[in-house]
Amino acid sequence: MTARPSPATAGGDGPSGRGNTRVGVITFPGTLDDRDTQRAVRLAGAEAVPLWHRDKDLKQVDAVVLPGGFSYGDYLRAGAISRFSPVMETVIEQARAGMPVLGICNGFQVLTETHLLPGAMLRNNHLHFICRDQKLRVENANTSWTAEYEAGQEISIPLKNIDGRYVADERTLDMLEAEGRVAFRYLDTNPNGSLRDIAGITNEAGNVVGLMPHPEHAVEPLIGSGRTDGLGFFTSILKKLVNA
Amino acid sequence: MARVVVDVMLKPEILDPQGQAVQRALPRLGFEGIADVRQGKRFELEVEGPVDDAALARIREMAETFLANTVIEDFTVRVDS
Amino acid sequence: MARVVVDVMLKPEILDPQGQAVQRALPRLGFEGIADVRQGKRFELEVEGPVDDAALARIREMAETFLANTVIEDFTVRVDS
Amino acid sequence: MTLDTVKHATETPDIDQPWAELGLKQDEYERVREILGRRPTGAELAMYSVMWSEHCSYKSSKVHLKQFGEKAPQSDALLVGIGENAGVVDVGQGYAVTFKVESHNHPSYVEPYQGAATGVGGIVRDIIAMGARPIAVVDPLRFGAADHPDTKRVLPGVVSGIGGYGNCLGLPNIGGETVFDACYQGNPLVNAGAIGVMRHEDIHLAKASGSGNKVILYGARTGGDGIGGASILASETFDEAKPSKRPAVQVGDPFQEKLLIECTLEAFAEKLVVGIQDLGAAGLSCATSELASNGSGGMRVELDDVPLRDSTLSPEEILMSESQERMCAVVEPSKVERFLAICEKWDVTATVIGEVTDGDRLEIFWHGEMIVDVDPRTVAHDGPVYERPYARPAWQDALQADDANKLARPADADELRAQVLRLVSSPNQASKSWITGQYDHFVQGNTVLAQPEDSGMIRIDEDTNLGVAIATDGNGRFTKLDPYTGAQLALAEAYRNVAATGAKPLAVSDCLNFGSPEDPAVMWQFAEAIRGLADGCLEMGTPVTGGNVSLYNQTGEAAIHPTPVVAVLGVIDDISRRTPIAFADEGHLIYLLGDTKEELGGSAWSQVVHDHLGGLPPAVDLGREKLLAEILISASRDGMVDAAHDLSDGGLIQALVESCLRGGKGARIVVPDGVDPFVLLFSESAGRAIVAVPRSEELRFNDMCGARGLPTTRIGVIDGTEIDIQGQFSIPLSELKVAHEETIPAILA
Ligand SMILES: Nc1ncnc2c1ncn2[C@@H]1O[C@H](COP(=O)(O)OP(=O)(O)O)[C@@H](O)[C@H]1O
Ligand SMILES: [Mg+2]
Repeated sequence: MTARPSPATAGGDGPSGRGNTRVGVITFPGTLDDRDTQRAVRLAGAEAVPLWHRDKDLKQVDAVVLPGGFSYGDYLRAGAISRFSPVMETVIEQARAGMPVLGICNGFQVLTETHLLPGAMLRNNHLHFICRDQKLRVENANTSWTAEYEAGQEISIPLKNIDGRYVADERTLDMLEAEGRVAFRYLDTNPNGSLRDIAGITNEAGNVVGLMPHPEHAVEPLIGSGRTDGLGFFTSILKKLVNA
Repeated sequence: MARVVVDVMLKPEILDPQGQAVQRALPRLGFEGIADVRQGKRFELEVEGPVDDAALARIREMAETFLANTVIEDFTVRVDS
Repeated sequence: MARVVVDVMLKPEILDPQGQAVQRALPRLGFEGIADVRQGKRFELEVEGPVDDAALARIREMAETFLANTVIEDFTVRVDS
Repeated sequence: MTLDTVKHATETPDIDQPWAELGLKQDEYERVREILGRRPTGAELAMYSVMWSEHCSYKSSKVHLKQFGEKAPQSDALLVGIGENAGVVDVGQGYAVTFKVESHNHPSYVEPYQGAATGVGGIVRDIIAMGARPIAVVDPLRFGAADHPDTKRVLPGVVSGIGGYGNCLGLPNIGGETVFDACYQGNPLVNAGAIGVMRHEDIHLAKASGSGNKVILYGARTGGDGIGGASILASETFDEAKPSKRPAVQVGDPFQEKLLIECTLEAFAEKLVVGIQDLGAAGLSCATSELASNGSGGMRVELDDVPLRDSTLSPEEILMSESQERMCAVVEPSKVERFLAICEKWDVTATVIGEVTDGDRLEIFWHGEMIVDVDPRTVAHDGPVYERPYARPAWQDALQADDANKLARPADADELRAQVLRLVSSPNQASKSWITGQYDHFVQGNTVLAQPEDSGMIRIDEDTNLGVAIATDGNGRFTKLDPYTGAQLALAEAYRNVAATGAKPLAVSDCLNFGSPEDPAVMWQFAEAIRGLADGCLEMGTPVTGGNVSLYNQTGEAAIHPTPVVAVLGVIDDISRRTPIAFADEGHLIYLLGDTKEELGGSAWSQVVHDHLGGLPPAVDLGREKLLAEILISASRDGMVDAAHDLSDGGLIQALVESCLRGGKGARIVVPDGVDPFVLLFSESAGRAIVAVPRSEELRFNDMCGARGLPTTRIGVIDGTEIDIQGQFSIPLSELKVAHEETIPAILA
């Protein structure tokens, strides 16, 4: 009996015909979930390429993940210092050109600080760090990172943060709703006071996605929450790239 | 060396649970008569060289792009006397 | 209503990791000439009634026992003008 | 003021020195003078005073602690034993695991957040100093009464400090304890433990060898924090009235520590490090004297090269500073450049501050003048040793005679039911999820089990599924009633918790929290507890690999309950065989393993219902504990049970409630003929566990237990949505859930 799920079949040739799909995982000083994210990428059948915050070069990856953690200790504001790292210059440029970018937790905070995604993340309304399995609804299954899910599908993946309260002004929120850019919503209870129960959003083009919960911690049946609901993020990207 | 202070506060329309938690605790500690509490950040910058208009303009830019996130926060810059 | 501001800063001898992280980032963002950064908290209190000496004394006590931990922090209290 | 150089000290033998203020006793100061053949310089005095403090020298405890070595069981698993930063255990497949528990009690009372945070930081540096990557933390905690106002200040601060630091480091928190008792009022216990993993060949030791090798200080800059903390903090009772003796509290920087971990591991991976030491209590005094005395030669240090946060620090202060997040490495000259480059990559400040010499002296210079010239062994290892007097306290007999088995028991089934609800909602028995929900237990992606399971479990190899488990336990009430037995019960419980999850217990670490060693009664408790633990470890075959002693946990004359916290580390070959506590499958049979006797002394029931502490603690039978563990491990490996939960405080009913709530299923329990339901539910006899056995496995399971002589009782079945004690009462899970889960949030809200 093996504990690991077999690699998803969606792997194989990358879009550029270089063989495996290459997914970059950025490490900032203080990033914590980079190894976990690399593991999730591998389990999905792609090649994980470590990227270092000081290098502008993205090593010809097909997609990039900004993992969770406390980059620069979350000092000043979560994501505020990392946003100015050299690697982000290239990420911003490539994201605007359509490269799939996923920001998880701290990565999401970095994406809002760069304004690739609107809004901001604030201290949870109860002021505590919170770690638990969280139920979500996938609202938008057309992004680069959600294609493996059905719109309306309910999934459970771990949530762990202290600065997870999503805020934006009413106009922005209305726009996100109207354009279907709320990608994930918290179900059952809102864990942190995020406006309109928003757990994650996407940019207009659907290639840049950010969310607070951690799909990379729900990819193996024996580990963490014991669910594999998060694997779809990493297999979605393969599907999207292969079909592109 | 001159000191410049940058105060960063959440915009009034944004919920400030830290300030609220402080305010809620006050009566329990026997402090009455505080109608509202907001909690923000204070930065003390030690500036090399003269704090002239040019320097202040630079610090204002620093506050705008870095020390504060103007999506959610307001800031003020002043020379400490 | 009058506003009283309480500033709470880490004592000078105490490590301020936040201020340090900000200071180290500044040159990378192109801001030179800042010799030191300390980050602290700013509380804005809306006070009901007159802010007389008695009220200020009470707020000072509140700062001493609650808003600041005087083992590691100093504070100042002032009426906002 | 003239600089107090070695030369100056020789020329001015009669100057008054503040040895008493620094915590040295008269005879200790005389001893220093004798060792040096002159008066110490100020810098030397600083070093001796911090290194000879109770905290660093173990002067009161040494004579007893040596039993852990003398009585150590033969164990092939032990790779590095007592005396190093942390012990190291072989867990197979070429992997070694290091683990240790330490206290940060007093600082956490003064400044709960930072005290607890820096406690986590300190223990994690011990783990990296062994060459290991830290993989998890645990936090055994003790607080004053749950409803005492100060608990509301201390507990939330401690919990957010442990979470704030550990979460930011990326270390999953996989276990701990939270106990409330008025005896800890003013003396909360904040113990923090960490585990690390490495390959055998990567084990590193704290020693400076190889003349010409460079000594590199890296990490945070040195500031004025914690100066004098090490000696004054640990050698005097904390006393609010004397602000000058207030330990300076340090502020932790977990981000800096995360960088320290990554850059240290990268340097290890490139084989750049000859020896390494973390800077904890006693800072540079400790690191330089220990590195030098454990190595082959001497050491020369240029104190001017230490990067400072505060340029006004004196050399004495630099030597005593306890600034956090610093490490010291010994590196061959040809590798220094590469080492510094790795530090630069991680934005970590690193400076060569000295080198290993072929002499045998530790020489420290300031502005070109020698201010320290000592034999490092006399600083690090030849501290004073006290044979403190100890005596069984006069009150011990009366305490033991006050038999809890004679307390009034519930008159009928209704009262029994009401007491069950009181028990499971009492602060000590209530769910701790308000606390553990603030700790990241997913990070690193290898967590197999975490709270509220019996032990935390981490996968260490993705290809083979090898894993390790850890549990910590300690019962101050039992230990107060009988220190020898209490310590063994702590060992037995932690051992049982590890086995209940399917892992094989291998080794022990401990954190011994006691009152003042100057009180003969406390010293007797301490001596008895160590004797009990050492004897117990010998019998169980689990060596003590290291630990920590925290004394002076008392306010005035009142000492805390003697609280030895025992951590047991285990290994599991295949994590897919781990056993959780949850009763999740309806129809599976519930078996009670072990014997239940009428043992209520020190029990949760006696505390909750009668606010009583007296009598004798439950008897210990370590042979039985081993047998029970073997059965639990075999049953897990061979798939005979799908849930197991050890019985400890709160007895059978507490375990049933936890397993049912965790699995979301009820249980129908039949009280066996001739058994008193009250005793069955509330007794805290040791050596017991409950398991869920699928019907298809019942025969095989019974055969195994029968063949090996372990008594078992089939007590019921997993079924329905309530806990139904047949013929007595039933309580819906929904009601139990409220009782169990709402207590702690309500207290702290
Ligand atoms: N402070 C804490 N930190 C982490 N885990 C904790 C803490 N307090 C309790 N726990 C966890 O909660 C669960 C129940 O604790 P407890 O009742 O003390 O266990 P035990 O069965 O060993 O007595 C265990 O998984 C324990 O590790
Ligand atoms: Mg247990």
